[in-house]
Amino acid sequence: MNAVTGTSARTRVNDFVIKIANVNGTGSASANGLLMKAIFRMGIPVVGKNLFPSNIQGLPTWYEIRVTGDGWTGRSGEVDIMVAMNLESYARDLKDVSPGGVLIYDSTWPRPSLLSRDDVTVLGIPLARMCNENFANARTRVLMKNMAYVGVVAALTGVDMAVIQTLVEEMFGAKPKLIPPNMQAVEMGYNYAKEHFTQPLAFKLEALDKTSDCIMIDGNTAAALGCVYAGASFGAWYPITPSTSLMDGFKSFCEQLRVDPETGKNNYCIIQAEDELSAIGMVIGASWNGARAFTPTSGPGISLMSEFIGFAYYSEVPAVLFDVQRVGPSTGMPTRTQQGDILLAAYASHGDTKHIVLFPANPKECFDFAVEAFDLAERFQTPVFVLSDLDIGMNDWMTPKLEWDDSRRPDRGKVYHAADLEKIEKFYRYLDVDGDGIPYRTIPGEHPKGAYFTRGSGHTKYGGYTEDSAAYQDVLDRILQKWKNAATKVPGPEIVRCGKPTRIAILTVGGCDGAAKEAIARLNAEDDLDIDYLRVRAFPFHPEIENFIANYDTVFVLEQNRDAQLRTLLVTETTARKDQLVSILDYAGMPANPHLIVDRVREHIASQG
Amino acid sequence: MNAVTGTSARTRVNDFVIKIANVNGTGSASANGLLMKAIFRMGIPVVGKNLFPSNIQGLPTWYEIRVTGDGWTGRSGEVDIMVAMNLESYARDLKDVSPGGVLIYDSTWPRPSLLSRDDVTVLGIPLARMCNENFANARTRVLMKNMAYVGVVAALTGVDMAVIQTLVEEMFGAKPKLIPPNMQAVEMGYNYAKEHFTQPLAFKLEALDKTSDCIMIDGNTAAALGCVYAGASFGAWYPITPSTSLMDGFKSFCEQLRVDPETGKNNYCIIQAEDELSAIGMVIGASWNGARAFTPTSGPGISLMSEFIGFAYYSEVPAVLFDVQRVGPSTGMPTRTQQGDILLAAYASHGDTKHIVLFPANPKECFDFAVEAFDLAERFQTPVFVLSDLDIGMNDWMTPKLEWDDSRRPDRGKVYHAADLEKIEKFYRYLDVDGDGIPYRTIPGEHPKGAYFTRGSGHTKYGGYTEDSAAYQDVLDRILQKWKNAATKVPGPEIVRCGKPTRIAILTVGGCDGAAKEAIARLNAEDDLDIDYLRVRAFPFHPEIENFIANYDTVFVLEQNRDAQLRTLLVTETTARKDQLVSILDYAGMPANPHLIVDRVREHIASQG
Amino acid sequence: MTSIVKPRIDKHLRRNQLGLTVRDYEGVMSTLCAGCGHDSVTAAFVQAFHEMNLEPHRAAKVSGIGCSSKTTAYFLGQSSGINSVHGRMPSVATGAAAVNPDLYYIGVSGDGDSLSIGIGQFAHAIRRNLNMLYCIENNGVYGLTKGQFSASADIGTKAKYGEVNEQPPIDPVLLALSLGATFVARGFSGDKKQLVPLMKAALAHKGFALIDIVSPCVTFNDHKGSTKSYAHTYEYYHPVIHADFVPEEAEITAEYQDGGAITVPMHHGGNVTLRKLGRDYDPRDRDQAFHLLRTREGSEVLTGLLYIDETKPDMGDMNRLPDEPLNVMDYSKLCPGSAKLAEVMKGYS
Amino acid sequence: MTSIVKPRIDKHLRRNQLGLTVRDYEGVMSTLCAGCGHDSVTAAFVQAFHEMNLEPHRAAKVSGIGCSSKTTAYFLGQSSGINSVHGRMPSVATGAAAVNPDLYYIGVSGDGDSLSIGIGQFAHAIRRNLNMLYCIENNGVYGLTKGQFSASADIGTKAKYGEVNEQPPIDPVLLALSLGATFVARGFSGDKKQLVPLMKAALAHKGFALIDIVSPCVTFNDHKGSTKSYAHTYEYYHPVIHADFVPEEAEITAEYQDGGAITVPMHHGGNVTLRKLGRDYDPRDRDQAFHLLRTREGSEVLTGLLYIDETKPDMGDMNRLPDEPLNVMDYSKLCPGSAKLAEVMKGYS
Ligand SMILES: Cc1ncc(C[n+]2csc(CCOP(=O)(O)OP(=O)(O)O)c2C)c(N)n1
Ligand SMILES: Cc1ncc(C[n+]2csc(CCOP(=O)(O)OP(=O)(O)O)c2C)c(N)n1
Ligand code: SF4
Ligand code: SF4
Ligand SMILES: [Mg+2]
Ligand SMILES: [Mg+2]
Repeated sequence: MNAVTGTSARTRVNDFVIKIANVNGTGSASANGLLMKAIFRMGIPVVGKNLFPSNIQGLPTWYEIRVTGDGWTGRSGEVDIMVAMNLESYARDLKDVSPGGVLIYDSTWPRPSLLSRDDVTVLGIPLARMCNENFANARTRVLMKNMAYVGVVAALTGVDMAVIQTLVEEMFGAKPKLIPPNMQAVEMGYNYAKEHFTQPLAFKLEALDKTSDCIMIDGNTAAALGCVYAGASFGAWYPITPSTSLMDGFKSFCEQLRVDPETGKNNYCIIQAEDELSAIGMVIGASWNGARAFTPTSGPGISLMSEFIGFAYYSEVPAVLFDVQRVGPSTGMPTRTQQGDILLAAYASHGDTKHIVLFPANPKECFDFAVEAFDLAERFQTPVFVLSDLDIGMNDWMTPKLEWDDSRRPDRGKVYHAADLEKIEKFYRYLDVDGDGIPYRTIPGEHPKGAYFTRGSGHTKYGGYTEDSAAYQDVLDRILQKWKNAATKVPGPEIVRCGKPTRIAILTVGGCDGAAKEAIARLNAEDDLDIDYLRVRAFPFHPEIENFIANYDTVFVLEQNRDAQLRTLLVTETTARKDQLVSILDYAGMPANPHLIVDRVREHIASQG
Repeated sequence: MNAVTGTSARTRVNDFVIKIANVNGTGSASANGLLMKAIFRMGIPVVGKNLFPSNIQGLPTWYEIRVTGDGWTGRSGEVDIMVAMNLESYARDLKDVSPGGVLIYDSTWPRPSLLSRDDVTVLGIPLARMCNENFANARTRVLMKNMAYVGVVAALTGVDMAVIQTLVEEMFGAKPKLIPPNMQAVEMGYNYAKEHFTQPLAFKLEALDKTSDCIMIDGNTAAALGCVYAGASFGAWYPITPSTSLMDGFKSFCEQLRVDPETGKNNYCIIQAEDELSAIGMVIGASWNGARAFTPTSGPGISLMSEFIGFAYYSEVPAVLFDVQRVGPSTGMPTRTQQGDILLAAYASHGDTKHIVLFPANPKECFDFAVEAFDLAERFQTPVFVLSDLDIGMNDWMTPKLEWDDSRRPDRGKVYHAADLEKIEKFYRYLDVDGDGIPYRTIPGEHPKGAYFTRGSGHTKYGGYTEDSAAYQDVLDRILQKWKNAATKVPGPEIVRCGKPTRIAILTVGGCDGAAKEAIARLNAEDDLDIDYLRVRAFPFHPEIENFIANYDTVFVLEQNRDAQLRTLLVTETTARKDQLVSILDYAGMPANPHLIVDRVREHIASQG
Repeated sequence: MTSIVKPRIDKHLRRNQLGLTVRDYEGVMSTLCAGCGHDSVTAAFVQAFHEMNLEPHRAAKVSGIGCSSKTTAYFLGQSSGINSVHGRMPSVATGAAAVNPDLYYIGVSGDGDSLSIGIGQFAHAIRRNLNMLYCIENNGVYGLTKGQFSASADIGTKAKYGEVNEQPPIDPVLLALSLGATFVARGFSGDKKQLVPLMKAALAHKGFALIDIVSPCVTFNDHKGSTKSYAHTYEYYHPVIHADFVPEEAEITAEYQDGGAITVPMHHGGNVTLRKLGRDYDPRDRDQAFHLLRTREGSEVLTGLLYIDETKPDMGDMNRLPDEPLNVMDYSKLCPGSAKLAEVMKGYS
Repeated sequence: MTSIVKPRIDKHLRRNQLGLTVRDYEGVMSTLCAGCGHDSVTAAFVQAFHEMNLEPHRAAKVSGIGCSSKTTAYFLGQSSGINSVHGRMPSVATGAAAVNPDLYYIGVSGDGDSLSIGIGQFAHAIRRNLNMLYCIENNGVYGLTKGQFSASADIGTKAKYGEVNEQPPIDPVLLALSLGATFVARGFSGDKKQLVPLMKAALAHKGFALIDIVSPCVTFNDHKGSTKSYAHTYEYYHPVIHADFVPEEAEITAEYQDGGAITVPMHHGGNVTLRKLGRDYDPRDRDQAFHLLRTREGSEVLTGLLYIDETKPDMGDMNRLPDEPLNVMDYSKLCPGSAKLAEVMKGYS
């Protein structure tokens, strides 16, 4: 019988990281999700990160569960308990464990003898052997091994087995026959650990009540729900990681919520296009015809859509594009995360073009901004980007329950319907009737007087073709004005002031939110630094952003790309001075963690004497 | 008999503008070119601008010939002699004449009586009638009308008829039968004017000797020659205005200079691709295989190529792209000029990407930079853009004769050939052997040891596939370093100092060159302002550019786009302070002229008190 | 040019059932070259729509880029239109038709627009059986960019400046057949008598109706040696099947009963009648269509309605679209409301 | 994974004329799912190249993106390769082949890569008769993005999670034929005995050689109801013509003389022999190929060399490319020198 001997003196309650190393295609993701959900159901906040390869079967994959009683939302960067199920990555995995941590491995086969660390507790459990003894079918054995290590971790950290039981029942609701073997596997691991390891681990779970108003959801699913609630009736797409699950989500919600119960017909239309050029073309066609339409994609898709994006911009057709960013350039690392398309989205297409871009930071904002994006696209008659990323889009985040206000109505922007057209003498598509830069549009086919011709070639404010300099410029200037006017209509920044006078701030965007806030807290606690915080939520920049920056000597601009793309936009589109803006760049493909931020801030402050 | 009565007192010698308004598809372009060439052959510098519609036949078209004894290279913006051959644009054309100017029209039919100006001399000549009387065939009549007005202008301004005779002979060298009727038409107009108009015009030509070392050539033709001399052996393209003539030129030069006299085989390959995505793919394939390859296109093409551009950047395949810019966004005005793709070219594609961009200002630089572009692309193993525009590319510019140094050899960059490979132990494609950020490449098929695998997905410095953060970042950081190192290897800026201490400068790019220099001269002469000058010729910015900017309080940044794209790059990529850089934006589609610059500089200086 | 106002002398023009004359089906003045085949196609459109009693504003015009694509501005001035980007009209039409299947979608494209840059979207619109009339104004060249060979140029065709094409042409008709198109026809801009009825039949078809129209480019591809010239087309022109649409209320007249006309009942009412001209050939038989096309290769310009299948589901059917178009569907039918959301949330708790 | 070193136990393996064993034709370890059809195709490539005595470094591998496109890393580890972007391999191959026609271009694509996003480039590579071996590893789904229907999914095919495809499939073989392809074959990853000889014949062909290979995706499209599953393919599998390459020096053996083999002499030497299997069919006759394909529709998976034409000019011929590849041509042949430039300048003075 192995005795667990932690090198760490004190027990860490509800504050540690479990990482599971496995081979993809072995069904481990659902077991890992189950483990995380169980902790969440115990009322303890969690952060989950699925680090998977761009491949279907056979390559290393990891799942990180951060248990964070304090409710941090970023990745921690530490590993306290490593479940090392993959022989191939075993050496790396052992190396990654933080001093004082624990490593659990399958002791069915001898583990590489050379690999070992004094400062890590290594626990072997014959998972494969136990599964082979208890289950007949080969695939079942593989699957059950995953459930077995869930049981082991449950025993060692104190996961409530009743919660696991409930979750397994929910999981196999449709196939109740699968419940007993799965519970058997969990219990097998649980019992083995209980029997063989006597001393408690240094890492313990204790039930809290901090998650009852929350859900665990990924950003793509939340965005899909946002599209449903925004009243989007048309979606076109071409599959691409990590955006695929957005359309999968939209489809399944529509099947559930949007099929006419009487006729069985669909109150939506989803088309899998032949490529991204076609997907955006379809969205433009549907929008032009008066429907709310969107396409989810990732970087390569945006590159391919560039020509059409300029068309929509110049001919003023609304369109909503979700760019769930992955690591670029080119094919890059399709299953890693980055914020590398910020500049592209802001200025996509040839010629002078500026777009509206929303930057959600978590699934809740994916939902909210999806809804917002359709309003903005129709209000400003222009393409609107929702710039999410793989981390937000594909990982399950703890987030407040999504809610809907039934009195909310979509803002369809300025549309002359039949009755309006009856009243006016003549309709001109690009005329700035109200002086706000936004012309009126009509729904093709609705009324003879509303007919107009849309083109991406030079046109006058009346909508006619032109090659005349002044007439051309008139329209192009108005379009810029319209974009500028959007600055106060897009979501304003999130600002968190530390409450003390300070000359330092951190400014960031999207999913860096949690890591930045945690870094600020640490720098306050450990270095006694007072730091204010701003998170950009949209482009064009809300005036509050430049007002905020004006108050600091140093604004650290934290973003996940190599080229400081957000900083470029800030420098270009606000009054901020360049010397105020100090970049912190974290672009290696992993969800942001506070370490790098803390280090960079310290370095910078030290360098300033 | 009409008497010519100029309202202007003094006669302007070799300094006026002739503008011809016509209908396109009537063959006027060659007549207009002939007129300009005749003046050029008289040793008098000229600037020609063809302002044509995006259509094949029937729409208004204009041709401007600026006679500039002082040798200015920009457009003047004035019209002194208007040849108003198009009834449809007659009203506009009359309005465009500068006070004191002359308007010539076809008096065969009565001219709109309401339209007339006191400050313009209007001369009617029954051109159509004369042609109908003298020529039988309908098409001939149309063509000869053009030659006839050439004769009229020749008589009124003093074009040397012997020069015209020579030019007509050269023009119809292949079809000598056409010489007599064409000369007949010219003389018809000439004689009519001489007979009917007694008093001399206020605008006169006097032969000079200022053009003998020069040629008249358009930038696309010059760039095509550059590709030939650079040793480019592969070109792929998809037709798009205004880049089409670049490949037409390359093709005809190759037919002339690159067909093996013995075998009749082509020492080049040109492929008309099915679209721009394919064109750039072919260029990448040919470059990857070791040939020098290029594609000419315009804005919409660059948008479509975006995905592949990122691939070439990240997998480090050389490629040369000519973007002959036209007015955007979208289809925009395909036959008007703009510098609207600067930002796009600099950062094209999703993810972190930065490119080398060259900015020629005239046909000579189109030639030089075409040659340079291939060297840079192969040296830095990356896509290189040559950013020309419609004005430079399609208009005939007076430019010094192109010359070639026979000792010049292409810089093919770092290539391990068979002999090199024999010497080394193992070849790794992405290894920074020399510490300059540039790895070695090989020619596929040349030697077994040189085989490697190229991909746009994450790779290590050894060339293997990776999803490892550190290995990925290592390569991406090196690529950035490589790009930065290019700053001192690209063409440096053109700097013209006024010779006096000053705190003001004008900074510009490309074809704005002439207008900027003329504006500086005028501001000096008229406002006593001392202004220094810098013209950016490449991106990444040569360090001289930021050193230059540092010396001024105000640097006017003149460019032809709405969104101050060059200024954005300067702010982002140099130490320039934003408050130093004052934009002058001229984006209505016409070649730059000094007026707007002079006005804006004055306004700014006035606003500063 | 939109600036030129056309003279309207329509007093004595025939009015259709809606009381409209052909003038009501015209658009702005053409800016194409005098004699361009595309202008004749425009005229045929005007006549066909007039005869079909189409309410002008119930049509939507879609096109790409090219001289051909410009023509959607020259007819149906009272319809909305969208002139998109080069080669991508089918996708725009797909999105538009998905959210409002009730309009008539009239697509105009060129051989460059559809067979080079746009061949992918063209192929996939066929595959989806998108309900639209899709005309390729096929002249074998890129007109607007001044005369390069297009992918429909035949082997041996001479360009205006002497170059000879060596690449095999892409025949949109054969391509469409091999991709499963449900209405495949070829016309000639010079034969309005054939073209107008074809257009009417195509409008009545539920699904993708392709009319490949040989439409000579007088400026760049009408010389000797060009197989897309007027002269060449007249010489090798061979009408195979005459098709016309007969509205429900009308009787199939004797004219059609001659020569053993075939009547195809159309999904939205009315019939398309098919009359054989010279060959024993049934355009409802895909095998025969293939056979005819591959045996004619190069020697004849076969025209008429070469294949029709009125039984296949169109894109709307395959997507189970509701009767009420999505673009006007009330928000209450689209938004499931807060209670449903609360229910959905349970799955994530 | 490049990190895994394969064990090399090749002492007893057969050596070809170059003294190489099959090991010399392998690449890095496959990362595909166990049982994936694509891995069998990779194995067939290895065998075919070995048997053809191909010098490994004289091949160039090109591909797009997808599980299928990944496989070019798994064979010919001693050849250069380029794994480009999704659907655009043909253009990269075109540029590469234009400047060095002397290498063997081996293209691997998927049904998503070639028939959806890449159908335009696929069509135009055929039209150019680009000299390459082009394999579509056709599984009816997007494997890498986890199981969406591709454009080759048959009507009625059931997806793993129940959805039924209603859109007509694009058959790359019929499409290639209608676009004038000069070598059109279909194989099955499960029948290496047929596939290897087909690959050898395709390599010997001068021009575009398509092999559409049914290559089941065990993870997302191998269930009941999928017409691209192993089970379905075995059941409806129908080899029509057996083709093999016989090098110049070898005699046409008796095996081939049985059953009335046809011998097609290849441009670069050697012969391709064609043996009929069960049907009276001549794959040199395009009409017959069309006929066979359109009559089989849906009922059989016809495999073998369905069409061959060795007489057509390839892209190199049409572009009059020189014997010396452009990529290694000396600069002195490319740069006309200063004197010529001075002459050219006269035209602009
Ligand atoms: C992306 C893009 N590439 C190129 C062009 C230039 N272009 C305009 S029309 C055209 C070809 C038109 O040919 P076709 O469709 O046959 O029309 P036609 O003019 O012959 O009627 C091209 C290449 C463009 N507008 N957009
Ligand atoms: C521009 C772009 N869009 C989408 C993707 C995502 N993607 C990768 S592979 C693939 C489909 C692959 O299908 P197929 O070619 O049939 O290959 P298989 O995996 O089935 O072998 C897609 C859509 C991508 N890589 N690039
Ligand atoms: S160029 Fe040709 S296609 Fe274009 S308008 Fe003229 S005749 Fe018609
Ligand atoms: S997902 Fe399908 S195609 Fe991809 S490797 Fe697995 S079995 Fe093969
Ligand atoms: Mg055409
Ligand atoms: Mg596939």
